[in-house]
Amino acid sequence: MSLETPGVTAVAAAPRRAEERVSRGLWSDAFSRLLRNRPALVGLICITAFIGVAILAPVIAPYGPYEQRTGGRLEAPSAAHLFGTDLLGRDMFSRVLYGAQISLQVGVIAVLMALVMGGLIGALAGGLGGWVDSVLMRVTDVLLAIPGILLAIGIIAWLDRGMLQLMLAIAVTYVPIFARLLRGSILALRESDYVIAAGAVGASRLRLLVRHMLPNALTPLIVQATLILATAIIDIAGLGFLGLGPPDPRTPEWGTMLVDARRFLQTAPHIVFFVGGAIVVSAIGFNLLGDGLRESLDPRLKR
Amino acid sequence: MLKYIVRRLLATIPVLLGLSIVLFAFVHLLPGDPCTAILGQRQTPAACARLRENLGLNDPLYVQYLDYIGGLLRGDFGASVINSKPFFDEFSVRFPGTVELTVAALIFAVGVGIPLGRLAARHAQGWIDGLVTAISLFGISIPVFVLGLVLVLIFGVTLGWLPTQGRIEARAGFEPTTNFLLLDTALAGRWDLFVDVLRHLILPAIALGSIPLAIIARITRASVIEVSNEDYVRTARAKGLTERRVDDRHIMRNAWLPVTTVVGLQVGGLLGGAVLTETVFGWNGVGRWVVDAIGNRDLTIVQSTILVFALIFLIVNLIVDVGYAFLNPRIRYS
Amino acid sequence: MSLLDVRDLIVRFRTADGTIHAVNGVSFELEAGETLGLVGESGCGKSVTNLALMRLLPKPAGRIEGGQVIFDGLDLLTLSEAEMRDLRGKEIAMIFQDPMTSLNPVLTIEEQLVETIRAHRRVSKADARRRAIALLEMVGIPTPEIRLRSFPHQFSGGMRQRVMIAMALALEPKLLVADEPTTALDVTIQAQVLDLLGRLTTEGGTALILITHDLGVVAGMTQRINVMYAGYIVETAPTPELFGHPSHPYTVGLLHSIPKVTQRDDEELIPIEGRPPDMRQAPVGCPFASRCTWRLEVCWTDNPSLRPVQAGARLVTTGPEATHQIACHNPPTAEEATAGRPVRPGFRPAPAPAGRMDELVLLAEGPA
Amino acid sequence: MRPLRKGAVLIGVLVASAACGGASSPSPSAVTSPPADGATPTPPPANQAKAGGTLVVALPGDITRTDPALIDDSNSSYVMQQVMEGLVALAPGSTSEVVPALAESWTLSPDGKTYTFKIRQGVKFHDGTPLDADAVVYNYLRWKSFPTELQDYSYYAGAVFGGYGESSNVASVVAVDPATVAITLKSPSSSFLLAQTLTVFAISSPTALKAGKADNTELDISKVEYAQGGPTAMVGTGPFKFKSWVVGDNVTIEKNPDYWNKDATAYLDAIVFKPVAEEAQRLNGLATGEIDFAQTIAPVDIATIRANSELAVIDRGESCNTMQISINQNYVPVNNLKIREAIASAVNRDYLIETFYAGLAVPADNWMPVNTLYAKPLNLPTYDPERAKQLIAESGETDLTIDFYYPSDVTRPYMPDPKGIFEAITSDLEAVGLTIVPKTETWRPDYLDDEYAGKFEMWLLGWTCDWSGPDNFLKTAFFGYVDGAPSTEFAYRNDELEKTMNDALAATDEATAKALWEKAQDLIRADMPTVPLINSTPPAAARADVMGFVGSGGLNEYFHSVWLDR
Repeated sequence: MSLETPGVTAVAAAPRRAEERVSRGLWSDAFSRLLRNRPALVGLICITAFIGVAILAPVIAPYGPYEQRTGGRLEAPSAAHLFGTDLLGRDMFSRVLYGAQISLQVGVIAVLMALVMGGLIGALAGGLGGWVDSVLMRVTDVLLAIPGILLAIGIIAWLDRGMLQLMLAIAVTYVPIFARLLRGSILALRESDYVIAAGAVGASRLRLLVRHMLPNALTPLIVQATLILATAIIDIAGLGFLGLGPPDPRTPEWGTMLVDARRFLQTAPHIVFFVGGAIVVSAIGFNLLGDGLRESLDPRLKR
Repeated sequence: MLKYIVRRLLATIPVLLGLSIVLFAFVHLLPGDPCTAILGQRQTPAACARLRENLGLNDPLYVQYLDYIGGLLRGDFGASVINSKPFFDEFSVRFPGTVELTVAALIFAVGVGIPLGRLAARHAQGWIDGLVTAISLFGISIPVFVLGLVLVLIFGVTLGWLPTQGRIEARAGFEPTTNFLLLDTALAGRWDLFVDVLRHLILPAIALGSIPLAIIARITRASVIEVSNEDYVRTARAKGLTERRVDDRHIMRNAWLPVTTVVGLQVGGLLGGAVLTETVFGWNGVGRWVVDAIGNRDLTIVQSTILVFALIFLIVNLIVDVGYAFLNPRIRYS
Repeated sequence: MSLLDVRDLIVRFRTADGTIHAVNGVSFELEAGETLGLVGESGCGKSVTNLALMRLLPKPAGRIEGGQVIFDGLDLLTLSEAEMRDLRGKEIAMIFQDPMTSLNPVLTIEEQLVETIRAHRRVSKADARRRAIALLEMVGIPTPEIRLRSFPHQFSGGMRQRVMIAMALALEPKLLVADEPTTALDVTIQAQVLDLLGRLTTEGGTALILITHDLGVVAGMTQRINVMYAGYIVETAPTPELFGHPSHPYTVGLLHSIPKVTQRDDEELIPIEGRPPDMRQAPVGCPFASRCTWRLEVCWTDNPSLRPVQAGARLVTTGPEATHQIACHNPPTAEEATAGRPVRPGFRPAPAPAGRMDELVLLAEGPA
Repeated sequence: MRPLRKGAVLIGVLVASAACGGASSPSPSAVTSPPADGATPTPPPANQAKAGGTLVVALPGDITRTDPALIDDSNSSYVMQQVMEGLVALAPGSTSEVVPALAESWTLSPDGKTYTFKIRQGVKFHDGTPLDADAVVYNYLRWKSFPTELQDYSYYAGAVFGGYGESSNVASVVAVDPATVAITLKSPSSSFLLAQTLTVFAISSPTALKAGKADNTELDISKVEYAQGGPTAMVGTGPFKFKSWVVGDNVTIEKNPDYWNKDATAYLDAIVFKPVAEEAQRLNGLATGEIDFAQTIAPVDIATIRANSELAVIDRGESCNTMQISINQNYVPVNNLKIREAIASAVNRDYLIETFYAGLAVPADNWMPVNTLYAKPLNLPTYDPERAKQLIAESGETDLTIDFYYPSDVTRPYMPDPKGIFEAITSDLEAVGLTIVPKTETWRPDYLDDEYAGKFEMWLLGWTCDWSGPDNFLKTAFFGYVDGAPSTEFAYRNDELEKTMNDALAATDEATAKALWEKAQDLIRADMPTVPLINSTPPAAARADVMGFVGSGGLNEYFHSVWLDR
């Protein structure tokens, strides 16, 4: 004898309004929420700038990334060279811009690789269960036990330096995170009413997984991927800093540039400042965006 | 409780096994001829034969693996390919440096991160909260090596307040015994050097601790806010307890639980970050050693370092989990 | 002078989504030893009212923006935090809905009981412990010496609520607020717990405010009932009077939406259509208007205040003789109250003005 | 570091031997100087020198072992030359002048085969063991008879002695009397005496060697305590004695108050050598005072150091190195002389010197520095991109793609910033139409191994002299045949050159030697097998109150004369 659920008595009234909600869709709904989230908006702006700069680097940059003697050695910032120049007289502004290209390219591909590998492991583990699950989860445990950067270092030591190796090394360190995340969502979804219902009407296991569970498990994956992009940018720079970055020394990779910049910490501290700043700003962007996405996509956080 | 610990221990075994297989493959399944891959052109027939013998490369793979495991169980972690020194000879000299650094960073991260998180939670949505959120955002977004360089430039080179490299004033000529310099200087009664060691620790610990600090502050804030909204906190207030008592006894006792787990997980990140921090600060630890070893393609050193770091990570998290169980009566009494 | 006198209490919540008008000028009184029921749908402000008088509103969102709460001659809203703390648990105690979550999971029952006692009385731990054992015995927990050392999760739900009651009564408070004390419990346990609660408050002369959405609970337990809707008290009457002569459309609706064991054929089960108003908007007109089948045009624009049902009756605010009051422009007649709908010939609920949601129309036009 | 590579054969007759070393003795003028003075002042008189204090020296890397016979790197050697002494030494500041050390004097038999050393008397090792002929013999026989297991680590002994045991060129080492040692070679080698100045031939206390399992019975080098920094490691006779080695952190040596040479007793109480791999860290450490003396600094930091009145740059005087673009003629198109000439014309050496060497270098006009004995100007091509383009056009080569290597993780005295230099050169080469594929490997072991094995087409490398003589550059470092055939490294075949150089080494009179060495230079110039770029003088830096240091282009520098003005 409960009065507590007026909604139940009002079922008949509900549909129209509910329809309105649904028609706006999960994504546009999330997007509008995202736009109302001020930090996330800042993140979105950072990221848009970052991606824009990466894509438009050839247009914006006043000089080519390899072009030497565009100015003097280790010049301080000026109108001609917004971020100053390095030892070889290369325009640091242009190099930082092109650096965004490298970071974005390596970062995105690495995270996609991790997403695919981790997703596959997670889907198999969560979808099939049983011994497959146990084995795959132990594999992720092993990967998790090795500190990320050491794992990446080890992989590069094993495979030698190279762009592809770099991406792979970064990717592998994130595989367990995605695998666990997807597995977790799938396990939760497996118990959900609609999946059970779909199973009851005879949908195959694969169909259940692909049609019913994956789309619903996607949201946390996207949030996580955004957050991990921030980490990936930092990790790429870290490997570059350790001298394990792209094999071509001229590549304007931020970490590699920092190694050079570091030598002039006293003479030309602005180089460390600008290169480091670029890393920090893009990482902050992805972090803010990731947090914002989480807040706007996670229905539990709806207020 | 005991059952829980045993179950937790048993669960570690397959991970250890997997780890050993991965690391075994790391050296024994190198692409190409192992002699060339490991020794490069230094290979003389004699050196190559020695290497093959040392690694047992002439045996079938499973025998090699069993030998490797057998060696590990006997405490034989292999020797440097470059100078034949047993792994632990040099590791034992370098490891204390890494331990001091990571522990200092962890203390910094926990010691500052938790109060910051509590502060933010208490003033949730206010400007203090915003500031803490900004700090932690910055903390997770700034790489250790960038922060390290900036700290060196400001507090070392420009202001001259703190040393920029190494673990102890070289001039002092202090002869360590255990290489845990804080311990050694204290045991020797050299409190001046003890302070000096602490001063050397400050900048690297801040650089290394910044990411965990940010993460810990975030999780503490979230956890405290979540617990603060729990009914039993309202109950505690309704009983007329002082705010302090509500905070310490009712909120923190519960908020600790997720925080401990996260702190445990930070150990992996700290050990990894130590590699970069030690490079920036010329810190004589395992991290810098392993970077050098990779430069030298001294794969057994890399292999065993990864193994030891992974073991530490597993052990720390085992301890944390047991501690968690101990803190949490729902697990303790089930 | 009454034990508790709440006057024009206004509580708002400032949230990211706007201001929530949780309590909009609530007044009521309570005598020592009296038992008052506070009934309404969830979100109607009944719990908030009581958290407000304990000054335990969630910070920083919840704020008391007006009114007075006089308890035992003290204006609670002007007390310092320390003075208020002294009152909590000692003079006014609370029991919450969910005994599963209202006890701290990492502390033993003993710790939680003893700290309550020692927060207000200078007694030794041993004395406090003896008192705790006596309290557990009082609420009917077997082998209390042993159970003291247990953690909450080692108790059943009913047992936990008994512990909560013991804790609330530990210092023999003058007022006990029980917020949905049995909602989370098994039906079979509910009666036991209610019985215990009733017995102990009566024996100790403790006044009781029983907050519930369950009319069945208040019927047997309380002397007087306040019906709340959207942050207003819409009807107040002694319990028998309220059940006998429900006079507000909402109360009528409530009574008709419950199946009764003694259901007569002419008493059909009529659900209350629609849902409570959006509390983020400052109310215009009667908050119940959009769901009300008795509404007049004026209901859309003017929010009626609480008035005696019998015009000109002497206003008694406490006790079994309290005046029956309602806040309604067009109260149902006794006949309509029995029928559960307007039976006046030709009466149609006034249509909603432009821009106002009309839950009744929605229903009428909705898919049959 | 003396990066003698495997197979680089030291044996050969050096005409410009110690006896007539005056010809090219570099001036030992490098001392610390406050920058304000500008000019290099003379070292202050010894009576002003203050005794005491601890000096912190930053080295580019850690030492590898503590047994002088089992090292082949410059960091170990730099530390050990403060502690250990051989029979003979290079004069401070010199790269070719042999002076007595533990041998008071020596004679060479007329057949050129037997060296007779008069051992200094009254000298005691740091462990109290007296130095006598037996002790010297013990050391020499140990080196001669290193077991196979240790031979990998004793490169110099094998190279200088021409093998081990029976196959060694050293026939016998005998104690004639307690103060006399006679070393007899199977065939004459005039480089033998100069080679004895290398730190690897320092004499250790036999007592310590035996106690430290360094008596050729322990075959596992990791268990040879004398080599692994055990308590009794590095026991020599020098002005400093070994105190401790914390791997990766520091090597500490302290004053030997009982040093036999009372004129060269150390002023300092102790020296702490710290491995500081990063140049930036060395600079920071100097600025904060954590480091007193940096053995090598990046020339680009000179401006910063000069701007700091508390610091001083130390110029090491004359160059004893050459940096070059190495080329392997097994590869197309670099096997084409016109391409090599084009490369030589394409590189802007002045820009490199200005950018990376802060002016402390000169463009190389030879494969050895100008001050080397018999070196003559060769009029190598200077920067002329137009000429380079024209040569490339004339070459007829269609595939102009070149794999070009640089070492990723080191700095060398002749190459302070390999990556930067590589980037600048690459840009120059691309400007004239060559297609460069950038490649990199880590210095040890990959880079040195792979370039030597002939895996590189074109790469950056240089040579710091062991001593200043044409053989050390032209033959040992670069173009001498290995086992009678062109080296796998350069794949450069010129039989006439090989014969000329061998004849020059065998020549008995100076005029012939000069003529032959000049002919050799002309032969090399004609073929342009590699492209020499720069001769540099690697700078050191110190706190301004570090006094009395004498620098040397070959890094044979001794700290007993150093004192602190604080």
